[in-house]
Amino acid sequence: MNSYDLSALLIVILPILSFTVLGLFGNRFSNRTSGLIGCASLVTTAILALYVAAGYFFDFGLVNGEHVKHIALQFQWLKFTDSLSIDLGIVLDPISVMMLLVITIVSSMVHIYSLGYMKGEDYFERYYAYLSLFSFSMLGLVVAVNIFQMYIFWELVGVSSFLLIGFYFTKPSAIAAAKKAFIVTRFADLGFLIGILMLSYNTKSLDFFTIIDRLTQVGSPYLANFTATSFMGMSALSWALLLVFMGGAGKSAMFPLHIWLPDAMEGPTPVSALIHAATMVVAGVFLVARLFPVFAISAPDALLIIAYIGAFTALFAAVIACTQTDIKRVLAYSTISQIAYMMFALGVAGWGEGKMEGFTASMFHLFTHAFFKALLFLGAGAVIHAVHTNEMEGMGGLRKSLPITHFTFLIACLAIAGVPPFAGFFSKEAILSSALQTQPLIFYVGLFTSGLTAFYMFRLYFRIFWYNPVPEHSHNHETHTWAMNIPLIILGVGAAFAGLIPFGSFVSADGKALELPFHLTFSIAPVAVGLIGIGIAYLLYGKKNEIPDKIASAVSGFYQAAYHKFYIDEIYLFITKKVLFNLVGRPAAWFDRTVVNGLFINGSAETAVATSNAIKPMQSGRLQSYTMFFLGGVLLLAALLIIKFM
Amino acid sequence: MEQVPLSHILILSSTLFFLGVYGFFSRRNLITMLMSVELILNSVNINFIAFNKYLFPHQLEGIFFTMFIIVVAAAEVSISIAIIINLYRRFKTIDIEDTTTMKY
Amino acid sequence: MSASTIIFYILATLVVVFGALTVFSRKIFRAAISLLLSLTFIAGIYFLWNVDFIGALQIIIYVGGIVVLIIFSIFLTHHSGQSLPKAKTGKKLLSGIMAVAGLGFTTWVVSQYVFKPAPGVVPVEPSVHNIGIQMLSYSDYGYVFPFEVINILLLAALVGAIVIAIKKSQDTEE
Amino acid sequence: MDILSLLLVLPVITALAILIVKKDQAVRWIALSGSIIQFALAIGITAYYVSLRQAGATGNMLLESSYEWFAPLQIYFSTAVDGISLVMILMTAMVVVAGILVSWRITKQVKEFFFLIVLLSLSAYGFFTSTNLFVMFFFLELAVIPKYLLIGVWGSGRKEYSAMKLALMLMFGSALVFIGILGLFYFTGAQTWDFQEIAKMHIPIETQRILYVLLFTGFGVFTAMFPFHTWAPDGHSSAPTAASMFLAGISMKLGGYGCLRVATYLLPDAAVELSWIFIIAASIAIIYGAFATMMQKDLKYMNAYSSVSHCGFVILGIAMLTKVAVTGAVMQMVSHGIMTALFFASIGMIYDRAHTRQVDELGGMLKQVPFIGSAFIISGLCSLGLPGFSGFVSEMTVFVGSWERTGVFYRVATILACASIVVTAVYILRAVGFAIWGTVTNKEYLKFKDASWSERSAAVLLIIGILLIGLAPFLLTNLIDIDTTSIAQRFIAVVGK
Repeated sequence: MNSYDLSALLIVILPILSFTVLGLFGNRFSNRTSGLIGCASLVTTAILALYVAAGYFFDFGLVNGEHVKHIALQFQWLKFTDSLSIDLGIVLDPISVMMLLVITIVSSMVHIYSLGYMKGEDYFERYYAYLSLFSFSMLGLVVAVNIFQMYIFWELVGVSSFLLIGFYFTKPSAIAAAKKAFIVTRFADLGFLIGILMLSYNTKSLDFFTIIDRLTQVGSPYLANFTATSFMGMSALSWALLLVFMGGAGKSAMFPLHIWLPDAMEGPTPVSALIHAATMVVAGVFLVARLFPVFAISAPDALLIIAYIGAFTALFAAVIACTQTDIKRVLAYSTISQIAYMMFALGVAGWGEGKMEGFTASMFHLFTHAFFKALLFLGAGAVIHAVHTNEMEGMGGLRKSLPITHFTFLIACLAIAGVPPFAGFFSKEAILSSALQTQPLIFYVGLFTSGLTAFYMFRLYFRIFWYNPVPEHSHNHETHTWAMNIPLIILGVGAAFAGLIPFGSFVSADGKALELPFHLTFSIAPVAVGLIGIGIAYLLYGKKNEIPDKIASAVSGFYQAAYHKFYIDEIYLFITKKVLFNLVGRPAAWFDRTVVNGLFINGSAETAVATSNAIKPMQSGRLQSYTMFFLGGVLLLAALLIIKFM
Repeated sequence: MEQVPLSHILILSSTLFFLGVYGFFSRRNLITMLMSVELILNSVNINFIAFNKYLFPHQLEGIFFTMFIIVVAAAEVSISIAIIINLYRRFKTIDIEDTTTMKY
Repeated sequence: MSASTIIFYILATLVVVFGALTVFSRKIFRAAISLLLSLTFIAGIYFLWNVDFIGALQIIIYVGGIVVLIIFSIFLTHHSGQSLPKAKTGKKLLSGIMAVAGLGFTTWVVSQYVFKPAPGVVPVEPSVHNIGIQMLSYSDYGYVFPFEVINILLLAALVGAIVIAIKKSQDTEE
Repeated sequence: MDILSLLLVLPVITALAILIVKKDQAVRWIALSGSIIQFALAIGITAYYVSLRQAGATGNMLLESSYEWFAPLQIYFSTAVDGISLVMILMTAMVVVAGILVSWRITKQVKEFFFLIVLLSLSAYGFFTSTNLFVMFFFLELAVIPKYLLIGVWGSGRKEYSAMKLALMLMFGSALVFIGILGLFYFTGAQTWDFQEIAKMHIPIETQRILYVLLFTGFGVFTAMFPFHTWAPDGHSSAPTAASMFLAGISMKLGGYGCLRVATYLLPDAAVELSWIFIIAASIAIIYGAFATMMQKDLKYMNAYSSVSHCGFVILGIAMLTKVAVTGAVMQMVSHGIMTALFFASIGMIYDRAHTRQVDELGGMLKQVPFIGSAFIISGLCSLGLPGFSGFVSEMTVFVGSWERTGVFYRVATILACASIVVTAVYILRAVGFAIWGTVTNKEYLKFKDASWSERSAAVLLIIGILLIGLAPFLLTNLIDIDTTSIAQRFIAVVGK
């Protein structure tokens, strides 16, 4: 085991160590100590991740100019049969190393930031324990060698998200949000699980790379077998992959499984930054990327469905984002929209020369998005920390009192709006160009969404920092400590310059370096759309005025629908509360109490009692009736005997 | 000596027996039921003596059994009367229809 | 038809008639007297058959003991002159059917069966002498053991009757 | 004396000692030390067994011994163990220790209570070790009476009704079992009760069909198989904490073990032919139990229905007849045994303090009694199959194993079973959200003290068990691998692989 493998192992192990220490002995430590333990372990992993990434991209991962996968560790954890087993291990390949970087950096930033943000909260050590648990699970997820390993960590990620959303466990809304997040993703995971079962049964393996091999090689008997059966016009393989994607859609909040993400903002804001913006929610994208060869080569129909779902979600979420007034919810819908971007980028990609740009673009966007979205959330957290509200009503004109926050927030907004040369410009550019090549319709949707994105982000920006005049004597001075400012600055640097990385030469679908196309003429349109969006936002929200309300009332029907998130939540509530609870749960409980218990069990008991009541009078206590029975019996027997033997 | 046919004697005793049975079933008074039992016992006694006399004149077994039955009947009656009196004290009646506590 | 035969039939008729009165009479005292008479006539049949000892026992124990006991108990538990309540018709009918069926069945069986006396045996005189010797004999066919058992039974009955009938102090308080 | 008999003698000695001493405190300590020694002994036997296997011991069961009991009827007191019975014994020993610790604060008729608890554990040990069907049945019956008394005397709520219902339904089940084993004794021509002997017989299929249904249903009643599960909710809800733990943790496993060891193993042909009946029953139990759980308001009812649902996995795994599924069923038995014991223990601790188990009356437990609240959450997370805990590995093993049966029918059953994990999440999170999280609803709750030392050690012990299986499932699977292989071999012709 060389030093790279060891570092990779340490990256995964350190967070769980700190979780164990904090979880078991956290209540004996002071808040400061527990916070430092958490930060120290995560910062160490970030440094190790940089080391491993450097090693992988430039040293050991590079074989003949191609990035090949490298198994750093693998051992059998649970054996089902000779061919099926759950292996735990660490695989290093372009996407997993990239994810390691993203996760460790964002996570360590969030850890540091939380030192300031969560100062003085109850259960401080528990918060850090949960954060460590989450980091561990997420890291374990991305380095998974085995599809079941991914499922395991997938669930762990879900539960740590549940615990963190429900961190303020005395708040009913937080409880409800935590439950909702877990249950919706669990429902999606059901699809994932069945997908895994189908894949594993048909390929006789649970190993990612074996599955990919067996399902992509031309003439593979497994592939032939798998695609032989079809259902509703799609092969069993496509169905299996779509089921797997369902799991991904749940985690990545794709329509219609997106409903949990906005509510998840009930958690502490740093948590939203880490889990619900940068890392966990992209797990679905990562899952599809991990199985990308299978999708692209053997089930392009499934991939196309993913592309359309992604495109729709991107637009849908962006529209809702324009109407929300809770700044974290705006960010949440923006996250959904951006992840959908990544998703449809994967969807429009294919296998073969010139078709794989979408893959790289998607991963690139994932990478840059992590920086600017985490930054946006942390910035929003700083704002909330200062004004103690999530609603836009209480904000405005904060640019003087929160200078650092203002500046970094602006960078992030420019990045997400796709203004060159900030990070988002490059990745979005790549996505749109690859969409234009294969699915023009999706390209136009993406373009329009891009404009919307610029609009609602700058609506947010102006609404927070401008809109109202700067108050003369504000008590909202930036009271944040270095702990909150340093992460903002570091992420700001990332958001500004991450796009300049030649991403294609590191991450591509087949490991070969790929030059992302860059056409000046092409990028005019997206940039222009973005600038128009910003301009409209400035007109409407740069200063306090009446225009937004007028516009809203002009299209009030549509506005209301969007404001109410197109009533998706209500539909879900109807299905769960009314249909499942009232039409399934309640009848099941009633059936059990009344029919099974009442009719069968108590019924048989009552039959026994009734029978005994019916024959009880024979035991009347009357001597004469007893003797009468006796005599009757004697006579009968005597008669029988005599007749028999005469 | 010309004898009464055995079957006539048996018919006598069974008549007596079933009279007793009828009395035992239909009477509601414990003492009258006891009397019916006496009738039944006596019909048996007649049978014993008759069989001894007609069929096995060289033995005395029938006579012995009759004697024992008489003695047992005496014992039985004394106990029964004791029970009846006790019952009467408790229920103030010896009507069998009213003393049905030993049921179910 | 010899005189003894005629006497037997007369006695038999009387036994049955008084037996029936015992069972049917609704005055309990009359029933007891009928029983007494019925038992006496049975003793008469015994005398007719020359089993004097049994006849004597019948009179001494039944007539002199048991029936007297019954009459005492009637005095203890009944007001004189009171007639017994009527039995329920259904019950009467049922017991009547039972009794008649039983009687018919037995009579039929008796009439079907041919009784054969033990052939060529020397009869034994059922005199007190013979009975006494066999009663206390402890050789084969001796009855000394049952005799002792009966003694104990009687003793037990005596004690038992006292124990049952004795008035307990708490009973009087009730 | 051989080591396995010691396993049965020790509880007897403990029980007698409990009867002799006078002081309540002494009774508690005797019961606790007896059960701890028993636990150590069980671990020792397992280690010995493993060493024997590593030394190359073959044979289905090891450590065999046999004493004459009633020879004319071929009843021998024969004991032997294999991996499956060992894990059940280990699980039993663990739950017994925890159960005794949890009941530390019982004050009503202490001596009788602990005596019955030890008696109940004895019956479980006897059941899991005996190889003679008659003796097995004897212990199965022996287990019913203490349960009846524990619920009837120390219970709460409608305890008489529940106790009677439980006893009658279990007796009904054991009547079916008895008919079944009599059938095995007479109709197989074996004239023996030894199931290893019977396993070698070739039993005609007509006989097998009848006996299989009888035996599986009979044991199924013990496992709370639909529609014979209704004793479970009432029984659990009325039972005192330790009795609930034993009932769900141990006694329901007697049934599962019987279904596997007796019904399925001895009658393979009928199992292949008729297991669909029980697959249907299991699927119904799983999904319908889960939905019924969702509607429960009483925590104990909730856990009882969820036990019905979880034990459905056991039945499903056994009825699917593949090696992986059977392995999963065994794992699920162990896992559910420990997990549900923890669940009931934490519910009991809450009930002891709040005197209510209604979800909507509770609240804020995590704030007031953090240890108990955490134990509840852990058992809940285990119940909904969170990786790292035992529930996950066992359920997944059942799923993977069930998926190996091809055919639409089996697939649908498996998918239904999988779907239950979502419903499980719903009800577990509801309970956690309302009862454990949230704000304190009742001023009384502010006075609560967190778990005492005995409650703490019970919970920690069980959590260690859950984590051990969850993190290192290979320990368990390696132990039972050889046995599940030999069981699965009997179906190999049909199921394939």
